[in-house]
Amino acid sequence: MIDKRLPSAAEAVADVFDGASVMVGGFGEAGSPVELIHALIDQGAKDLTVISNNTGSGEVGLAALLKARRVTKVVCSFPRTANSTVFPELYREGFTELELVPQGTLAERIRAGGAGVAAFYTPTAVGTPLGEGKEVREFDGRAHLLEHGLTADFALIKGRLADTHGNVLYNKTARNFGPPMAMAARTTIVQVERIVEAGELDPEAIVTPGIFVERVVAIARPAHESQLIAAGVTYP
Amino acid sequence: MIDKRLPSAAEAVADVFDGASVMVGGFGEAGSPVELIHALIDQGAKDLTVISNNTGSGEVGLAALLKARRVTKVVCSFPRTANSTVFPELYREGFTELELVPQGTLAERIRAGGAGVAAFYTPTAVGTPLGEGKEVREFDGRAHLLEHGLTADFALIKGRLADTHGNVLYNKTARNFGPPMAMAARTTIVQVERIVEAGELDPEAIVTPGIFVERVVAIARPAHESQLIAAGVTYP
Amino acid sequence: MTNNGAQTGWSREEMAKRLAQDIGDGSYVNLGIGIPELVAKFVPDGRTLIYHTENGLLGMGPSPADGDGDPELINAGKRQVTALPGAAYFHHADSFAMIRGGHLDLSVLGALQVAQNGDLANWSTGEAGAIPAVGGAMDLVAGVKQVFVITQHMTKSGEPKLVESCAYPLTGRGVVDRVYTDLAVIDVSREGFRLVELAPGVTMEEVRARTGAPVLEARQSAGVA
Amino acid sequence: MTNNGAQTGWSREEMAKRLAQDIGDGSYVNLGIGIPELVAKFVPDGRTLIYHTENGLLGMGPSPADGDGDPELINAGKRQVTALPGAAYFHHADSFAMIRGGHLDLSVLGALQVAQNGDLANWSTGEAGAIPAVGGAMDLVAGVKQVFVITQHMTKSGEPKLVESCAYPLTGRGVVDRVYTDLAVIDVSREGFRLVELAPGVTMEEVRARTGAPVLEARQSAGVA
Repeated sequence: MIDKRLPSAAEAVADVFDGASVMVGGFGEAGSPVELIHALIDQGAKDLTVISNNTGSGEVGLAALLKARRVTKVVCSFPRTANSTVFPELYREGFTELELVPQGTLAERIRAGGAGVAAFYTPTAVGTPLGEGKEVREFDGRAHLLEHGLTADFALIKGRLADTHGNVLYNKTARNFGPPMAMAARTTIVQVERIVEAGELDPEAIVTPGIFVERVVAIARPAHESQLIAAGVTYP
Repeated sequence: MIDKRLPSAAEAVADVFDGASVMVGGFGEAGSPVELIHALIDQGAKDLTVISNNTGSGEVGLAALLKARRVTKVVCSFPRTANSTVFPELYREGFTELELVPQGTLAERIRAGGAGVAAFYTPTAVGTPLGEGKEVREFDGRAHLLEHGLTADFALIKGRLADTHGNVLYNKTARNFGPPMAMAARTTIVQVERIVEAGELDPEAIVTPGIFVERVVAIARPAHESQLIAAGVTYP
Repeated sequence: MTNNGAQTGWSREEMAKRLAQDIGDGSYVNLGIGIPELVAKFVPDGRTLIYHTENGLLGMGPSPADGDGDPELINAGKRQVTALPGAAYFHHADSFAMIRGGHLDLSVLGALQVAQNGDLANWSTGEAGAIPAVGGAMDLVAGVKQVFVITQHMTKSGEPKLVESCAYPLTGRGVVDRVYTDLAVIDVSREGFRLVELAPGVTMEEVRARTGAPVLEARQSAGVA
Repeated sequence: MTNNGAQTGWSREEMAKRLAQDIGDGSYVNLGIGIPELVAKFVPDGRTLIYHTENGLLGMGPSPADGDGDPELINAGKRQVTALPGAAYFHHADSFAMIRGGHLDLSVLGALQVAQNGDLANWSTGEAGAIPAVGGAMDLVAGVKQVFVITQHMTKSGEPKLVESCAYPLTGRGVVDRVYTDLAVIDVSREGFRLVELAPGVTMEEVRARTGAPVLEARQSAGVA
C-alpha cells in the first residue's frame, strides 16, 4: 500500500535541516508553494540555500522566508521584484549571497541534476559576465559554456491535483519549475488542492510521475501572493 | 491560419533526400510509424542514416526499409530481433554501418540535440567497450563520458491524436522516443489516427507541443508490425 | 527633427507596427516585456503568429477581461494572460529547450545598447550596488533563430543606444539581427549597421547624428526580412 | 550436490522468491528480461512494489488476459503487459532520467559473468561476427541505486559465472551489489564475494568449488539487505 500523503504542511517539512538546499517552485506567484514555505518558516530551519527563479513578493511566502533570515544563499535568475525590498536589503547587507544564473540554464541545470547528467555544454551566456570563469569549449565552431547539474536536499512544489502514489498535475503556467525540481531533489514535497486515490488520474496525462515525489499534502485553498499582499498580510 | 496537415504519407515524406538522417520512433513495434516508413520506401531516398532504438521485425516497416538497401548507417541500442535477419545480413555484408549506443544515452543524446545542448557528461558505459575512445572526466569523484547531442534532418513518428497546430498525444508505451525525436529533427512528421481542430485538445495534457512538429498525417487504422508479419506480409 | 509640423519619427505603437510587418505567417514568437509586447497588437490581417512565453505556454493570448484572469496563467512579465485554441502548457526545462534548441523563429527584445557587431546589452547597467537580474534574456538571444530589438534610438539623456561597442554588460555576442527604433529600421549586417528604412520625416543625416557608430546606406534590395 | 534425495539448490522460481524477500515495501524496481521477470510473482504479502519498464511506464502490471492486450502496451522485453492503478506513461528521455538520476531503488538483471569487484558482463560474449546489442543495461547498472544479479551459478558448459575478473565485455564496473544463484546468495563486498546464504543442501565447499574467485564466510549479521 503506497500512500505518500502527509496530514499537514508542518509534518511535510519537519525534517528540513539547518544548511539544507531547498528548491522552491514557482515563477512569480504562479506555482509558489506559499503554505509549504510558511510551514518552513514556522519549523525554523536556517542557513538554507534556496534555488528558485525569483525571490518573492511583499513579505509573504519566499520573501517572508528570506526576511526571517533563514536563507544565506539564493540561486536565481531574477531576484528583483517590483514590490519587495526584502532580498535587496539582505543582499546589500551581505547576509544572503546570490548566484545569478540565466533562466534557461537554471532550468536545464536542475533537469540535469535530476537526470543524472553531471554537466552539459550550452551556448547561453558565452561572452557575458555570467560566463566569466567558466570553461568554454567549441562544438561545430560555436562556443559553449560548461554548466553543472543541480540537485537539492528538498523541493517545495505546488501542484493542482495528486494521487496517493505522488503522481502530480499542475495548473496552467504554475507548472513552470515544478517538474524539473521534483526530479532533482532527494525529498520532493508537493502541495496540491486535492489528493485522489491511485487510479483516478489518467496515466497518459500525468506530468510528474510519482517516482519523483516523496510527500504530498492537501492544501485545499492555497493563497496567492498577490491576494495576501493586497490584504496587507505579512508572515509570520 | 495554421494547418500542418498533409493529405497523405507520400506527400509528407516527399522531400526526404538521399543521404538524409532520419530519426524513426518506436520501441519494438510500439510506436513504429509503419505507414510513413512504407511511404519512404516508395519515395526512394537512399543512403539514409537511421536513428532508432531497434532495426525492425520481419520484412515490414523499418526492416523493409533496410531490406530495400536504403540505409547505410543505423544509430541504435538494440539491433537484434528474434524474427528478422535483415539487419544482421546487411551488417555482416558491410552495407549498413552500426553505431551502437546505450539506450538511455541514445534517448538523452536525442533530447540534448533538440534542446540545444551540444554535449553532456553521463556515467553510463564508463569502462565498457562502448566508452572506448570517448572523453572521460570526473565529477564528484565519479567518472563520466562526454556524449554529443544528436539532431536529424527528419523524424518519422507515430502518435495517436493531433490537432492542426501539430500538438500530439500518444498511445501508452508507444510514446517512447517520439517526444525527444520530435524536438531533435529539423522536419518532424507525425502520423496519427485522427487530427482534430486546434482547441479540441486539453492544453494541460499535450505531450508534444506543436512547435516541434512540422507535418501531421492521418492514418486512421495504422498497421502493427506483428499483425503484418503474422499475415505473411512483406513490403513492398 | 522638426519638419514643418509633419510627422517625424515613429511612436512606440508605430515602431511595433513596423516590426510586426516583418514577421511571417505561422511564426513562433517570443515577445519581451515592455515595447516588444505591443507588437502583438499590430500583426497584419491574414497572419497568425503563435506566442511563446518562457514560463511555460505556447499559444498565449491577450490579457483576460477584468475578473476572468487566473493568477496562475501569466506571461514572463508576470501579467495575467489567456491561452488560445491550440495552446499547450509545459515545464521550464522544456520551455527553454524550445528556446535554446532553435525552435522559436523570432525573439523581440528591448535594449540598453546594441553594438554594430550585433552585441546586445539589455539586462544590467553594471551599476554598483544594483541587484543583478537576468531572467531568460541570455537564453533567448543565444537560441532563437532571429533576434529583433525594438527600442528608442537614444536614451532619455540623449546618448545613442546603437554604438560601436557596448559599455554595459553583455546579454550576448553578435546576436542582434535587426533594430527598430523611433527613427529607423536598421540591420546589423556583416559590415555593421545598415539602414533598411527611415521613419517619416527623418533623414539619414539625423539617424547618423544620433547613432554611435557608422550607418551604411540602405541596399537597393533592402526591405522586409 | 546429491544429498540423500533431499533438495539441493534452488530452482529458478526459488531463486526469484529468495530475491523477492530482499525488496522493501514501496520500492521502485526494474526487472530485466528472463529470470528477473519471475521476481514479480513472489513478492511477499503486504509489500507493494512499483515496476518501471524503461520503454515508458511506471506501475506496470502482469500480462493481459488473452485478447485483452494492446500491442502498444509492452515491456522492455516487448511482451504485452498491463498498467496498474497509479500508473504513468512518459517518454524515453524521462524514463532514462529516472534510471540515470538514481530514482529507481533496484535493478534486477541476468549475467554472463560477475567479477569479485562487482564488474558485470551481461550484454555480449564478444564473439566475432555477432550483432552487438546493448539496450538499457549499461544505463541501469550506472544509475539505479542497487543492482541485484539473478543467474545460474555456472554456465551450461560448467564454467563459473562468478569470477575474478570478467572475460566478456563489461556492462559496468563495480556495479553489482548482490548475486542470487541456484546455489547461494552472495554479496559483492569491498573484500570480494561474501556468502549471505546457502541454498538447501548446498555446502560452502560446493559453492567455492563452483566459483571462480574466493568466497568469504557469511558475516554473523548478514541477512536481508
